[in-house]
Amino acid sequence: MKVKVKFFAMLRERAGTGEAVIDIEAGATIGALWEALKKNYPKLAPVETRLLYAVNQNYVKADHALKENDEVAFIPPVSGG
Amino acid sequence: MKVKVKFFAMLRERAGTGEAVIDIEAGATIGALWEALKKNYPKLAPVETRLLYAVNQNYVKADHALKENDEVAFIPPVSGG
Amino acid sequence: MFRVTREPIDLQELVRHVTDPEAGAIATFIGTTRNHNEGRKVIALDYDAYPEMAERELRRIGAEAMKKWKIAHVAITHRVGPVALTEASVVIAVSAAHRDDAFQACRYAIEEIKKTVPIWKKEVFEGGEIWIGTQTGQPLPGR
Amino acid sequence: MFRVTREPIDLQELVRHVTDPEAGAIATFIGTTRNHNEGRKVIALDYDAYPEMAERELRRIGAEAMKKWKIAHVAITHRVGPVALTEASVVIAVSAAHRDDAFQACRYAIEEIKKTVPIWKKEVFEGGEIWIGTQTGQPLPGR
Repeated sequence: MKVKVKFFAMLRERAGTGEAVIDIEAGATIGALWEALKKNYPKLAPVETRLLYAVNQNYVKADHALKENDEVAFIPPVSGG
Repeated sequence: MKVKVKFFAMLRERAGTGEAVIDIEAGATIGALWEALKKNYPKLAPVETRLLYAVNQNYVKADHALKENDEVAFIPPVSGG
Repeated sequence: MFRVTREPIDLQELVRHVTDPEAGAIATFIGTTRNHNEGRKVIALDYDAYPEMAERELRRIGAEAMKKWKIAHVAITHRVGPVALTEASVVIAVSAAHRDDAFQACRYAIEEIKKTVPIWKKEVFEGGEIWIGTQTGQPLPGR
Repeated sequence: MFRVTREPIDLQELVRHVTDPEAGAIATFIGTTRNHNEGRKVIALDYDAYPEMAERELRRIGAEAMKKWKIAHVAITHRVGPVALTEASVVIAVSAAHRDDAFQACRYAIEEIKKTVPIWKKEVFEGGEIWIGTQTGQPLPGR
């Protein structure tokens, strides 16, 4: 299945893009997607900061199972304000 | 000696004026001036609210002795804001 | 900037006045005329003041806030005369390097204004008018 | 009104938005770009955001503030993109019948924004740039 991945801030710079469509096995968790992404985008691999996960603009846990066409985002520690 | 008296809010309405020059014996306290004013302005007599006293724009106590040309004000409970 | 004025208050002017590249936080408080008070339907407020002394007291409050918290600037303007519903009667702006100081000093300023600044609010309501504060016989802050 | 924008923030517009004849108190918070941070001389800030989710989170914060305090309206705007020194990156305005509620809800909103809203600040300083938050390895709020 295909999901849309969004990268922001440091991740955007390391991935070299703000958005990608990724093919992943049906039912994969968002945590598994991150592991897959680190192979597609090697510069993401050294990211040591803790990430939060969002699907369709809501925070979810790492074991959240993805669905076709989900909008997935990896959220580094926020620093707005 | 002469002092300048200022009336505000409810006192202004009761005195019928915002300002008056009052002749009072030298060295009179501001408390004594208030007693004298109640005779000059009978409508001030029934004022039961607590008043603060100010001389030359600083709060003072009732026993503060006045000097020639002082600017004296009687301050009803404030309600700005 | 500590001011008593008969004109509408320009919030943006106060904020500009306290803006400082050293200070990343600005807290403001705006007191506006409300359409009800203690069960009365308020039509307008009309403020009287002892303007010279009120400005002096506002300045004193600003100086005390500077002593109590690490703030950069304070600006306070109080309007007098008639103030229509929803218009601002008082605006306070405080800037600080850190937001905690800005919030606390702003809060302090409005509390102090209500205690010591010689300004009086007459409430014009349906069926009458009343000088707020003076009618209640409430004790004044000790001095 | 909960908005993420690339344009300068219009404080007066937010205040107008929360102004209400039922509410006599408006508290605002303005976060501005400061010229120093942790010993670094800051030249500018540059914010990245996940705009749709950030607006959703701002709305959630506003709704939670409405539950926690007796407030009339909340408006929050966060700017993204480059923000020059002394310009506002975030403005919050809260109106309430009573000032205590307005102050507390305003304070709550800025604390929450810094915790959960997907917006990231890049600090451009003399000699480099850094994404604030991500470099520190500090733990995130538990979810």
